[in-house]
Formats: sequence, C-alpha cells, structure tokens
Amino acid sequence: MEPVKRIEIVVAEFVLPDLFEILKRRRTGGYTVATGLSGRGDRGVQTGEGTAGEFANACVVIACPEAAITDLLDDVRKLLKLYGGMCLVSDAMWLKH
Amino acid sequence: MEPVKRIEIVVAEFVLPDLFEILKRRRTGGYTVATGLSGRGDRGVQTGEGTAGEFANACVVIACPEAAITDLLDDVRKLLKLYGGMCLVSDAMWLKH
Amino acid sequence: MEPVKRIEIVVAEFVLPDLFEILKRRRTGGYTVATGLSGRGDRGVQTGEGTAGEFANACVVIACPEAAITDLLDDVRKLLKLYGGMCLVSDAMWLKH
Amino acid sequence: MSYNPFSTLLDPAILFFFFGLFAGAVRSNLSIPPPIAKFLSLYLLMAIGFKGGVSMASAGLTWGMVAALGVALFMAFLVPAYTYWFLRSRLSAFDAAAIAATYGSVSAVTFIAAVAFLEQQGVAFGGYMAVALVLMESPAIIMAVLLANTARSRNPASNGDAAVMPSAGKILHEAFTDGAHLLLLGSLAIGFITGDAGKKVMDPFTGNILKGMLAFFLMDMGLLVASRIRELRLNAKVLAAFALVAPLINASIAIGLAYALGLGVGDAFLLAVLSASASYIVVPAVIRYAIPEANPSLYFSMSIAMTFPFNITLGLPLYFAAVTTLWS
Amino acid sequence: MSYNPFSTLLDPAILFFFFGLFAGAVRSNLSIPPPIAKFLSLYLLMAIGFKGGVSMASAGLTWGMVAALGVALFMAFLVPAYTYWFLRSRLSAFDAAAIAATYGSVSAVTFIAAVAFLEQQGVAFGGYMAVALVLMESPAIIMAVLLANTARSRNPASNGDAAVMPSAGKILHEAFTDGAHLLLLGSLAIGFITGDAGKKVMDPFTGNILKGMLAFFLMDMGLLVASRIRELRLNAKVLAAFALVAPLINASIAIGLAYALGLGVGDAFLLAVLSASASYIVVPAVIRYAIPEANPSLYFSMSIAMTFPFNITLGLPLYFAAVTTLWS
Amino acid sequence: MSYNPFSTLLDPAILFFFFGLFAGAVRSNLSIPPPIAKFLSLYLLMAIGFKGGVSMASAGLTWGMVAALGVALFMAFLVPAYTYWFLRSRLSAFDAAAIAATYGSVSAVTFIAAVAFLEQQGVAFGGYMAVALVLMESPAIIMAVLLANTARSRNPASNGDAAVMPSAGKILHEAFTDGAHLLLLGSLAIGFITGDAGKKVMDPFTGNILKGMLAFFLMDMGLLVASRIRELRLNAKVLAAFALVAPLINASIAIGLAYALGLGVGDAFLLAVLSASASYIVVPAVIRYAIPEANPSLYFSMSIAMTFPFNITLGLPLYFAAVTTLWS
Ligand SMILES: Nc1ncnc2c1ncn2[C@@H]1O[C@H](COP(=O)(O)O)[C@@H](O)[C@H]1O
Ligand SMILES: Nc1ncnc2c1ncn2[C@@H]1O[C@H](COP(=O)(O)O)[C@@H](O)[C@H]1O
Ligand SMILES: Nc1ncnc2c1ncn2[C@@H]1O[C@H](COP(=O)(O)O)[C@@H](O)[C@H]1O
Ligand code: NA
Ligand code: NA
Ligand code: NA
Repeated sequence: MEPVKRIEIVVAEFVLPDLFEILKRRRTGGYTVATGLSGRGDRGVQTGEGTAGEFANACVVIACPEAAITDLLDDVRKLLKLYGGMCLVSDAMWLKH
Repeated sequence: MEPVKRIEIVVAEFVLPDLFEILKRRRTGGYTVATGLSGRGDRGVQTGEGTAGEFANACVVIACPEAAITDLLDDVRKLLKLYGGMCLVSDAMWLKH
Repeated sequence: MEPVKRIEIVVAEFVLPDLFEILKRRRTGGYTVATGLSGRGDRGVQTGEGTAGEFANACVVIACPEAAITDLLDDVRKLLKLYGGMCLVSDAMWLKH
Repeated sequence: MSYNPFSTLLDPAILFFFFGLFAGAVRSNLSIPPPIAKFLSLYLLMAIGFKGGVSMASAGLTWGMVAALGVALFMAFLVPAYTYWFLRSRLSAFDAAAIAATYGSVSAVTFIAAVAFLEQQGVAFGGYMAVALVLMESPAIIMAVLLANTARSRNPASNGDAAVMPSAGKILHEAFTDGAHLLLLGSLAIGFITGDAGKKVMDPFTGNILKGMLAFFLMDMGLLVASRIRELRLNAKVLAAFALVAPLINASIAIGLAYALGLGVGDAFLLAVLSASASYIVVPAVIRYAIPEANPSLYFSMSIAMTFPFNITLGLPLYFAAVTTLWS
Repeated sequence: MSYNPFSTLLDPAILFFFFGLFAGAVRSNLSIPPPIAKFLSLYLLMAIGFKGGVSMASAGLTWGMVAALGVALFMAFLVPAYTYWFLRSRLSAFDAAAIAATYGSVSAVTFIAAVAFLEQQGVAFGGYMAVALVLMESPAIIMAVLLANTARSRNPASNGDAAVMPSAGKILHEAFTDGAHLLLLGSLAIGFITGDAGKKVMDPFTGNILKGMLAFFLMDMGLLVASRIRELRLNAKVLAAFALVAPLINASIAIGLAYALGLGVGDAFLLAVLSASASYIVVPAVIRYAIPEANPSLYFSMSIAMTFPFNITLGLPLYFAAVTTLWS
Repeated sequence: MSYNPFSTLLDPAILFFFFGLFAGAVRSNLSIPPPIAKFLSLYLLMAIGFKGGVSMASAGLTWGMVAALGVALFMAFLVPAYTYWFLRSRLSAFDAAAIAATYGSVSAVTFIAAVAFLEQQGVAFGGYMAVALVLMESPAIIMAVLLANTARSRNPASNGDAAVMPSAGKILHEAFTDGAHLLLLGSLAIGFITGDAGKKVMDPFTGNILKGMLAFFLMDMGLLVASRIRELRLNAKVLAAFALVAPLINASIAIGLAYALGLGVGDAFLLAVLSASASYIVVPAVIRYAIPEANPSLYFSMSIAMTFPFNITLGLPLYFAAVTTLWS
C-alpha cells in the first residue's frame, strides 16, 4: 500500500466538464464520479432533480500522490469561487495491484 | 485549507427527512446526499430497489468544524438506534474558496 | 466511538457479484454500494452509461475493524489485478448505537 | 361450466410474472432499473384510479355501490383486528401490528390484475370498486400504529428514544399523504371530473398500453419475489401458513358478505381480491417509519414473497370460481 | 360567446398539474424519479418538434408564415431588451441580464399545453409555429450573455477569476448545442423530411400517448412548482409583480402585432403564449454556466414558480379570450 | 428496379440515429438517462421476441424454417471460427477470441431495424427468424471462452490469479442467463404460448409505439457511437478494415447458403443481417467477465462504432439490394 491524498469535490453537475478539463490539464490520473446527488450549501438546497438535472450535484473522488495536488487545488479553488461547491482533502492508503 | 470533520451517515431513504431535521436543528451547515444505494448490515440486505424505493439506502456526507459535532452525533445515534444504519467520522481538510 | 478502517473499492459494475462473494467469505460484516458511477483510470474512460450499464462503475464502502482487513485486501488485490479498479483504505471512527 | 378460469394463467402479463420468477430463480442478471420500476408503479396507480373515476362519473349512487363500499370498509377494520388478535400471542406486539396492517390493507397491483381478469372474462363491475381500493388502504395502518403506540407506552424500556419517535400527527400525515395513496386518490378525482371527455384523450396512455406496462411491471415483481423468496426465513411455520390461508379466509368472508347483500359477480370477486390481498407498497412505506421495532423480513416478506404470488396466480381463478359457482 | 375558455382548466393534463401542486403543498412523498422526468421532457420536445415538422412539410411558404416568424423574432429581441432596461436600475447587471434571458426566451411545455388547448377548441394554426418556438429560444440568451460580459469587463474586482470564466465561443456553443434546443430542432427537421409517411409510423408514440405523458410531466411540474414556491423569497416585490405582469404585457404586444399583420387566430394565440412564456430549461442550463454571478433563486424561481403556473392555468384561457374577442 | 432501397435511410428511426450522431459530434449535452436507455433496450427485446413468438404460433414446422435455422446455426459456428483463425496471428489469443465472439454473435437492434425495413418494403418473412436470432447469440461466446481458456492454460505466467478467474460453469451460467438473452427467449415463449389472443392485448405496447421507442433508442445509440468513434484508436488498420469488410463477407455467405437452400427473400435478407451484425450487448457483458485479458476498446469499439452504424445505414439497403437482385 502507498500513501495518497483522497480529494473529494462536490459541484453542480453542469460544472463537471470544466472540472474534467482541469483534471486533464493537471494530469492527476484517475477519478470516479457520482452524479444525481442532492445537497445544501451556501447557495441553498439542490434537490437532485429538475427536468434537465438543473438542481443536481456531482461528486468527484480523486486519489493521487501528495506531490500532484498543489496546482490542482489552485484551479479547483477558482472553479468553486465561481460556481460554488466544496472540496475536501484527506489521507488514505492506495492498494497497489 | 482548514481542518474539519467529515461525517458520513448511511440510513434507509425513508429516514432522510428526520435526519435533515436533525441537521437543521444542529445547524451544521452544508451536506451532500446520494440516494438509491444498496448495502448490507445488521438488518440484512438492502437491494437499492423496490417499486417505491423500499430497500434503498442513502448516504449523507457532512463537512463541519469539530466543535459542532457532539450534539449532532448524539441525535444521530438515537436515530440509528431506532432505524439502523451507520455513521463514520474522519478528519479532512476543507479547501477555502 | 470506535476506530475502524474505511475501505473504499471502485470496480466495474459487473465485478460486484465476485466482490460480494469475497466480502462474504472474509466475513467483514456490513457494506454500502453505489452504482451507476463513471470514472477514468488505466483502462480509459467509463461513462456510467451503455444500454446494459456496460460502462458503469460501482463503489463499495466497508467499515470494519483493522484486524479483519489483511485477508480481505489480499483477495481484493487479485480481483483488481484481473478486472481493474481501485481500493483506498483510511482511518475513521464508528459511531456506536 | 364449460370454461376454465385457470386459463388466465396464460395471460401475457401473468406469464411475464412467471418469467420474472424464473429469471430470478436462475440468478439471471436481468433487472429493471429502479426508476423504471417506480414509474411503472406510478403509471399503474394513475391508470387504475383514472379509469375508476371515469366509470364513476357516468354512474349514479346505487344500492350496489353503497353495499360494496360498506363491505370494503367493514373488511378493512375486521381483517387487521382479527389478525392482530390471532398473532399477538405468537409474536411481539410490534410484529403482530405490522402484519395486521399489511393484511388489513390492500395491493393495488393485485386489484389491477383482477380487473384485467374480469375484462378478459367479460364480466362487468362497478367503477366505484376503485373507491373501495382507496378506502381499504388506510384503516388498517392507523389501527396498527395505535396498537403499536399502546404497546410502546406499556414498555418503559424502549422509552429512552421516545424523543426521536415520530409523533402521532406525523404518522397520520405519512399515512394520508403517501405518494402511492395520494396518486390513486388524485387520479380517481381527475377521472371523475373529466369523465368521458377525459377518457377519450387519456385512453391511449392509460388504457391501450396498460397490458404491456403491466407485463413489464409483473416481470419486475417476479424478479423481486424470487429474490425475496430466497431470503425468506420464516422460523415460525405459523407465519408461512398465515400468508397462504389468510387470503382464503378473507376472500371467503368478503364473498359471504357480498352474497348476503346481493352484490353482482364482478363486485363480489373484486371485494374478495381486495380482502385477500396484502399491501406491499403503502404499508411498508408507513410502517417501517412508524413501527421500526417490527421486523420487515416478516411482514414484508410474507406479503411480497407468498401472498402476492399466491393471489395473482392461484387466488384470482379460485375466487372467481367460488363466486361464479355460488352466484349461478 | 357561448363557450367558456376556462373550461380547459378541466383538461386532465392541467388537472394533474393542480394535483401535483396539491401533493407538493401537503408535503407528500410523491415523486417522479429524475430520469423519468428527464425522459418525459425529451419526449415532449421530440413530439412537438416532429409534429411541427410534419405539418410544415405539407405547407408551402405563405405570408402568414413569414409574418408569424417575423413577429416571433421581433419579440425575441424586444422582450429581453426592455426587460433588461427596466430591471437594470433595480438589480445587479447580472441578475437583470439573467431575468431578461429568461423572459425573452420561451417555454416549450407551455407551448405544448397551448397547442393542446387549441386542438381542444378545434382552432387551426400553422405548423411553422414550432419553428417560431425554436427561433425564440436563443436570441435572448445571447443578448444576456453579451450584456453580462460588458458588465463584467467594467468591474475589475471580479477579474481575478477571469481565467476560469468560460470564453464567449464556449458559451455560444453551449447555447446552440444545448440538448433540449437541439432535440427540438432535430425532430422538426426529421418531421419535415419524413412528412406524412413518417407521421403514420410515429404517431402512436408522438401523438396518441402525448396527452398521458404530458399529464405525468405536468404532475411532476406541479410538485416542482410547489417546492419552489415554498422557497420563494422575492424580497423585491417588484420581481413578484414582474413575473405576473410581464406575461400579460408580452402577450398583449404579440397579439397587437399579430392583429396588425392579419395573422390567424391560432397563430396569434400561440405567438402570445410564446411571448408570455419564460424559459426554465434551456435558459437556466446556459445562464448558470455563463452568468454564475446571477442568482438562480431569482430568475429561475420567478419563471418556474410564478410565470409557468400562471400561464398554463389562467394565461392560456385569458390570451385565447383576448384573441377571439379581438378577431371576432 | 424502379424503387430505391436506400430510401429507408429516410425512415424516422434511422434519421434519429443520424441526429444522435450529429448531436454527439458537436458535443451537445444531450443525453438519455441510463435507466431509460436500459428500459428502451429491454422493451425492444421484449417486443421483438413477443412478435416472433406470436407469428411462430400460427405457423407449422416447414422446410423453410428448418433450413433458415440451419443456416443460422451454421453461421453461428462458422463466423467465430474463421474470425479467430484470421486474427490469431495478428492479435493476442484473448483479443482474437473476444472479436470472434463479437462477430459470431448478433445484434438484436440491428435485427429489429431489419424487420422494420422489411415491413416498410412490404416483404414477408418467417416468425421463426426471432428463433434464429436467439440461436445465434450463444455459440460464438462459448467457443471464444473455450479458446481463451486454452490460451490461458498454455501461459503459466498469468496463472497466479487463476484462483479468482471465474470457473467454466460460472461463465456458461453467465452466457445463458444474461438478462438480454433470457428476456428475448422468454418473450418468444410467451408470444408463442399466447398467440393471437396475446397479440391483441399486447400490440398497442409491443407493436404500435415500437417505431417511436426505436427512434428514441437509436438516437441514444447515435450519441453513444459518436462518443466511441471519438475514442476509437485502432492502431492496426486491419481491425478497422475487418469491422467493415467482415459484415459484407458474412452477409454474402449467408445469402449464398439461403439461395442454395431456396429460402424466401425476407428470410435470406434477415439471415444476411444477422450474420453481418456484431453483438454489443450480450457479448461484452459476458466477455469482459470471462476474458478480462481482452481489450474492450478493440472488440467493443469495432462493434459499436463501426459495424453497427455501417449495418443499419448502408448495410441494410445493400444486403436487400443483393438479395432482391439475386432472387429476381
Ligand atoms: N459543509 C458541507 N458538507 C457537505 N457538502 C457540502 C457542504 N457545503 C456544501 N456542500 C455541497 O456542495 C454543494 C454546493 O455548495 P454551495 O455552493 O455552498 O451551495 C451543496 O449543494 C452540497 O452538496
Ligand atoms: N460496516 C458497514 N460498512 C458499510 N456500510 C454499512 C456497515 N454497516 C451497515 N452499513 C450500511 O448501513 C445500512 C443499514 O445498516 P443496518 O441497520 O446495520 O442493517 C446497510 O444496509 C449498509 O448500507
Ligand atoms: N486515481 C484514481 N482516483 C479515483 N478513482 C480511480 C482512480 N483510478 C481508478 N479509479 C476508478 O477505478 C475505475 C477503474 O480503474 P482502471 O481499472 O484503472 O481503469 C476507474 O474508471 C475509476 O472510476
Ligand atoms: Na387485505
Ligand atoms: Na418569452
Ligand atoms: Na454476426
């Protein structure tokens, strides 16, 4: 096993393409995405519904080496400032295979 | 970045309204919810299905300052005792924006 | 509260039955599953779509005592080697109820 | 009689139920996405409610209607009462109350299958039977919650968490505003208001494709039943017996009352089916919340894995044979 | 006049909208799974586009068509312009621009309800009105984005994040390739290409079951509106007034223009409805991304919780009464 | 000949496929929710199976049927065998086996499009062709798994994880109980059992709205194909060529056999389509599990991004032209 950072980003679904672009630019490697989430935050309640998913959030989880995250978090911060959301960073062990 | 507690609560979907009431009362701020989950626990298998979502679980993630959690966990414990489920607490860093 | 390990496994949906068999054999107790996820990894992009869910990933979260995980991780590693995916392990506190 | 009521086992919708059972039994990965299953369920409730409302609009207040609704309401109180009384000595008060609610209430899908059965046999029935369906949904639930509350107040041990137990008002609210219940009621009202003009525009949706949608839904029910049968562990044999015998008893009482009051064949049959059926949507939705002490793997499994398949396969032709024999 | 346009409030689809409102108001747990709601929305766009395309295929280029599309385009520029000008002094430039986009663009579902209304009244209209719907979707959005960009460039404080703001090209791309917009356009084209032969094979899907699908969709809209009304906090009374008065003004202008140009009753009515309607699908999808500074709980809530229900309940009969009175 | 088989490119369903391709190509955010896509897929399987079963019920055992099923079965063994033999020298044994399974098996949606094509042309065909579809699904999969197992046992390097590799029994179980496969089989059986009586009640669902549902499904396929084309990286040009040439070869062989055995035009055409089509639902579902060493971005992408669009656009009219020319 290998120590990594576990980054968990929640944004509105429509922000995902921009977030993916950041992840591509920062070459963080893999990620996993859950869509159709609801939530509450500074911008009120998101119900996870709406005929075009207007009120749905998505959560992106990224496991990556600590070294790779500074630039990434910089870009993510700007995105969150513009569109809202949250980003948590914690420690985890990656099972090598 | 700012240290926070990451609280992860899994309950049956029908328990959500009561859980949201607790979160409101305890003013923990934001949260994110995933529904339609399946799982296994003391009360057997939940398949995530059923024509009215009878067997689906939901997971609520709450990031909040450590100071805020004691009362919250007290209420959550009572809810879990009644309806089953699980609650995990871990450490994380919150990306300020 | 009680210290536990939080294991988070992401695999393609079709791998779930085999993963559940492992969890059964290793008697790790409860787990929670989210399906319909998308993601990116060594094997390219999974879009979470496809008429039969061909490209969807699932995430399984398991909270269990540290003592129980060595054998489990061994089996999980073999499964990941065969079918791809990821497994993260971190520390958490379990709220007793 | 020259015809065979069991021929309805060859109805496509019922066959798709068997197919679902089979696919579940051989552990196929066949599955209907949960949002689709929920949509099919809402669709069926809408269709049956709307249809009932429309046919009520063109009918006046008749003795048959009053009598049928009277029998329905009577059964809705009788069944949970005697069920609780019978099970109380064998199970915890909570489990007994939950099972009483389950068997006292009704299954809308079983009702729809019964209506399809009658239409296939060409037998008439009153549009007000959809009202009977609605009327029979709630009484058992409310009785069960009251019984459980009484039991709870007698047992101070569990009182520690009384703080978080939902209040009576909240539970009544849940029972009456449950989505499935409300949709049935609303569609009934809309069918009644719009009558034949409404039927004309809605029928391609609520009528023509109903059989196909029902077939899909029953296939999913078959899959669900198969998975629940596998987990079924009814330690007490009495519960397994109850799940199969109670429908017969309840149907018999309903048929007897219908006969005594001079109801028609169609109405008598539907009252039998409603009384025999056990809820697996509305009741679990409310009871899991209101009586968390009760074990769903008893009340829910009995209803879905035993009573439901029994009713829509053997029950329907059986009750129909009984009614036609008695009435002829 | 002997007939009552408000009788359409008794249309099943509209009644299901009221039912949804009611279920939401009593906080029922009734809900349509989001994937189903999205499917219903796509279905309605496909059906209305296809239908419009088919009826265009059998019609030539007429003065009525040119005039109707001219009015549509004119309104699509006029409404956002005067809305922005009116609101600019009362709100931030971003909020004013977002509301201008919302009211300058159109609601396809309101249009569908209006078409159903006309069919029920037996009044003819041009197939090209679906083209009007498409034409009116985008201009307001583009104007609003330009206005917001101007405002943004004047305010260097917010420039720190300019790096991540989407470029103009990207926003135009979003506006023109938005799924709802494109599907409408594509179905229109396919209907036009396949004409009556296409209609024959598609009609059981895009025509016959439309009313039922619309009823389901409007029920969901009722639930959504109820939950949005609850959260509605329009501090500025002027916004609440705007959400109800703007439709009347916009419909009046459209009716006046249609009258002056000698359009038919059906076309005039549909132009009034399109002008009166406010977008709640395409516009929020683009504006949340392109003008993140604007507050959705203003522009979106006004549109969905006030203007939409007003239009499909009172608006339709009102505009129709106005047109028939004026034209008679 | 005075008519043009390519006119079917103007069928609404095929046009919606092109529209989906276009929307995907311009990177629209248009998307069908995955549960809906899955439902549409199940619906199509149910409809085609049921239809085939019904038309078999009214037909006796004929020479045409025996011959057609014989050709189907022969092709189901021939295609994977020669495909594996051809690719083995160019790819790993696992990739060769996976592609052999893909091209040896069939695509139900391509078959449905072909049936719609025939109906539009007014050409008859045997109901037993749905049985041919079912018969052709599995043999290639089983051959491929056996070939891969042989390859695996020869290569001790990868044996370290043999512990977790699924057993042969488990894989056979997967192949035969795969949901899509089983639903097709089940619907066929139910259609056969219920015959015309079943058809009468199911037809509004399985027949009338089929074209619209197919249009929606093909739109989604278009979106999917567009996104897969974008990621397509077939380093070996031979694979790209294979994906387009193999259908032509397989169709030619099938047509030749059908001609030799004196089959009808409709049956010959459908055998050609089945042989030419490549699986993208059942095969990947089983192969990803059973041959994890094979690269899905080869076998799946070739099938979905090249062979499928080729067949339903150019393939159908081409095969039809060939058959009608030869038979005339
Ligand atoms: N403290 C929090 N804990 C968990 N999720 C949060 C929190 N704050 C915000 N979120 C999520 O981020 C989304 C957008 O947040 P906001 O922009 O603050 O409204 C919310 O709808 C939640 O899903
Ligand atoms: N140890 C565990 N790890 C992960 N999830 C759990 C665990 N225990 C329970 N859960 C989740 O909580 C739900 C309810 O648990 P229970 O009340 O114990 O049946 C289960 O269906 C799981 O989704
Ligand atoms: N570094 C990572 N962080 C988060 N998720 C990952 C990561 N790597 C892989 N995954 C997930 O695991 C799935 C399979 O990974 P792979 O087998 O590497 O393609 C991906 O589609 C992702 O959902
Ligand atoms: Na009952
Ligand atoms: Na407008
Ligand atoms: Na083939």
